[in-house]
Amino acid sequence: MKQIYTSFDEAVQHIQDYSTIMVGGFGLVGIPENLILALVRSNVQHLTVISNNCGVDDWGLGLLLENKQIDKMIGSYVGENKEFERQVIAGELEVELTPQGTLAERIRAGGAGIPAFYTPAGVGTPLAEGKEVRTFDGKDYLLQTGLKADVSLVRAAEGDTYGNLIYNKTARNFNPMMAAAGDITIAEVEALTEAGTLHPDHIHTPGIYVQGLIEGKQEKRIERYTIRERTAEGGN
Amino acid sequence: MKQIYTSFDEAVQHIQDYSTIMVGGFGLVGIPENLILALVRSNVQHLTVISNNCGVDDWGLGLLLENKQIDKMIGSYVGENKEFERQVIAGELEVELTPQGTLAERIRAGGAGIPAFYTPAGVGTPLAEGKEVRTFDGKDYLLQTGLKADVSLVRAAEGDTYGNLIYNKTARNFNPMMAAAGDITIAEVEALTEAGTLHPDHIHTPGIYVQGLIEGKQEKRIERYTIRERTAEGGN
Amino acid sequence: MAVQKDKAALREQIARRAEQEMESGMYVNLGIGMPTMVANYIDPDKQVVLQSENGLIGIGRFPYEDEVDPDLINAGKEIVTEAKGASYCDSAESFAMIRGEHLDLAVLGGMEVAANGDLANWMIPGKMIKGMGGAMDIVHGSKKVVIIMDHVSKHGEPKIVQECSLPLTGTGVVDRIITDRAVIDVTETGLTLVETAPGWTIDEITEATGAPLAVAENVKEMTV
Amino acid sequence: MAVQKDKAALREQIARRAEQEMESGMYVNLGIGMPTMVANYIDPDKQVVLQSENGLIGIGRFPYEDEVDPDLINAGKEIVTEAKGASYCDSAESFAMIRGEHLDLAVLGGMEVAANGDLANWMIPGKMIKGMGGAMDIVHGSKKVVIIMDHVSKHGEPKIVQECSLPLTGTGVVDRIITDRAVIDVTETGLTLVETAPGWTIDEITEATGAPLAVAENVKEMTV
Repeated sequence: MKQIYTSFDEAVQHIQDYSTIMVGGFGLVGIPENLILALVRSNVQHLTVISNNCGVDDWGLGLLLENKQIDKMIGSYVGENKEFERQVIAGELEVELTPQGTLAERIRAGGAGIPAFYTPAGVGTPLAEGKEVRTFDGKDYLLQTGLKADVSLVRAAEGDTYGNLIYNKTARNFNPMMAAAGDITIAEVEALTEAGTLHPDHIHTPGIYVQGLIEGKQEKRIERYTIRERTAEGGN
Repeated sequence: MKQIYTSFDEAVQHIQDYSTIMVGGFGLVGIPENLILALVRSNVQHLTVISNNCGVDDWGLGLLLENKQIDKMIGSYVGENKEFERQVIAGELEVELTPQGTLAERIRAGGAGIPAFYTPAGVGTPLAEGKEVRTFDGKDYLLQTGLKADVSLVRAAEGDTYGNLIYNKTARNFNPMMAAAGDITIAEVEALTEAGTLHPDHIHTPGIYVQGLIEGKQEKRIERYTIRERTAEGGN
Repeated sequence: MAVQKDKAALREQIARRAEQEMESGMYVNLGIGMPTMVANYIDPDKQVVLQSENGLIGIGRFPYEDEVDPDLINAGKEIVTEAKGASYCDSAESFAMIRGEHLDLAVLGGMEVAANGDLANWMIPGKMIKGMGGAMDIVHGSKKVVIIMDHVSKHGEPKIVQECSLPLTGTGVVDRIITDRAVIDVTETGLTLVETAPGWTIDEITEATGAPLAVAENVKEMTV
Repeated sequence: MAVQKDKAALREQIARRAEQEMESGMYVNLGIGMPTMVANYIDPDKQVVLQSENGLIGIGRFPYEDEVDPDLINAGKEIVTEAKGASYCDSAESFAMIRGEHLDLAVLGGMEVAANGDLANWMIPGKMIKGMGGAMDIVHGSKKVVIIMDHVSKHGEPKIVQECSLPLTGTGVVDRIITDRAVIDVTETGLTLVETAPGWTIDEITEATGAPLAVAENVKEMTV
């Protein structure tokens, strides 16, 4: 039923110069690693990228930055990346910072056909500049608009041939909303199965939101390897 | 961690005269049957009830109607109930009809701290009377406000002692949003287990939204018993 | 006047014609009543997913007695089964999906359709108002909205009109009307007859339609 | 001036005092940096659920090497484990939970807090802006917002001020400030000193505070 790709290069073919794309993930967790690598190889230019973060210098969206494929970045936190800073200071990269919860809700709104909503985040801050402020029940709120993308790239743990997706732990993050907010959504899944094998009550993203899938092995780099020693029993 | 009730009468004690309550379910599916029965016994009066439907004449919220406990009903479809019609015509019951998707989104907004949002449903219809119309990208939308409740009564298939809930099939419907939109949320669950037994990726309603739980056996009445005969093989 | 078919046969004809709107890969919402009947005629070679606004993506057939799960109903409150690859969601997500224009097609019933695509199908002034249910959301949320209904009322009055007299469900939302007599498209410039039902002439259809009706160059007879 | 404890000891003192804000049954968000440290001191007899805005309700301890799942991190991007009864959700639901005021407590870091509860903690003009992350949402979403920070800057300047000089994170959002020198409440009428840290007098604290400071009737020494 859905397009099942066997080549990552083919899977990103809908992304053209000047496309607006959403890329799932929080930090390096839940990012569609292989689709990003394919996008680097495609060398498409002038992208607007909507993603919570922008990868690190040598992994994730940082690779697109390094290759100078991004014109504009919409995210909530971009502090893990030296090349990002360099390009912003050099005026090569435009940034639109949005509070994380507002970003998540704007993306949800985009996929849900809600053109705009009111939220308290950012009232009285530099973020409110140029935005409508409105009072409901004595409290001030900012008007925020929905966000959509030409193509969304997401990653899931399991997917089926009908496009249904299940995420693992905190690798869910922005992926479900982005899947819904892309005109075309391509999912990179760790395990692709026949429709009918996933439990219908456990599916996080219904296949209606997904146009194409591809199976891929994940590297899953860890940013902060905070383990505890076996000897140090007890405590929290 | 959560209040675990053993008496349904005790579980509805937070609902007082003039309370606004939300009650989960679509038709008779996913309704908190025993909590509704307890509410009838409590005989609290002048309730505002937010629920997609209002039960049938002898079951579900229809029992509250019969007992004249409801002053105002906010829902999307109330056509299964003769006593409802009688009370409306007699001026005993106030009704606020809301498109079903708008109702679902208003409840979600209430629980999510969104005071208002724009939606296309109802533009140019009698529903738009008195509502703000606003154009985004050349299309008209209505402003709709979030809905909250003093107490939400929901039903789940499984629940744990931390308040986490899992719903079965289409019995999910309005329950998750209502769980989040109640100042106090009481869940009637078919099976109550110790925290840690539900799979964290399968939980539909995180326990943060739930203040009390009670285990109860469901009758699960069927409104339209549309079965097919074993002999009539094939077809759709 | 054309040869009368019985009511059931005409309803089946409309439902079968509506089925032709479906293509493999489509996600479709079928309204309550006659639209639900369309499910009975879906070509088994077409892979169509039926969405039910109460939170089921993938409505299956009616259950055998030993398959009945009271927790599993469609939006018409009939017990159903899951289709292969089905999933469940809550009502907010279900309507997010609808409002966000992820459905390819909605087939709904109608009381009146106007030349500009306005639809009235939820209330008759003076009668008890039962509620609009999901209709006001669904008409805004599908890439294509097809209304199926009788061409004229019980009293022989046109149900396709210049301007609706009944309270609206949505403005400018209808793309196509399928009736017992015709298939009519709502276009930028008004109504266009694209198919005639067996037994009906263009003139008879035009006469039974309460708004100007252009005739498509390639107008043809409905085949069902 | 009071006896100097080393920086690590002072941070631990602040974290331990912040822990006293928690009660059994609470849902708590801990900001990145020093607030995250508070988790290390939670009384095991308290049943506190830590929410992580990247979609985890129930942060557990750091994993042993053989427990590491790269898909499981907290908002500071540290790998963690699940606590008992944990659940996961997407980012929209996580912030719905935050914005909808379902959290009982948020403990965040601060650069400046004003007498009216304004908070600045996300950018310094002229320096690279890394982004506000979830802070602007979290300050609006918790029943109680506690800021933990040093009482004065590296240069000895008050960080508790009449009016913030830095761009704001939120206006009127702070309920309580816990520093190395004091616990101060933001009230309708301004700041009130409620606890003094060991080694600091009321006068010393007042002097190091850049806005008028009322002293609570029952002001007491912080016990940690």
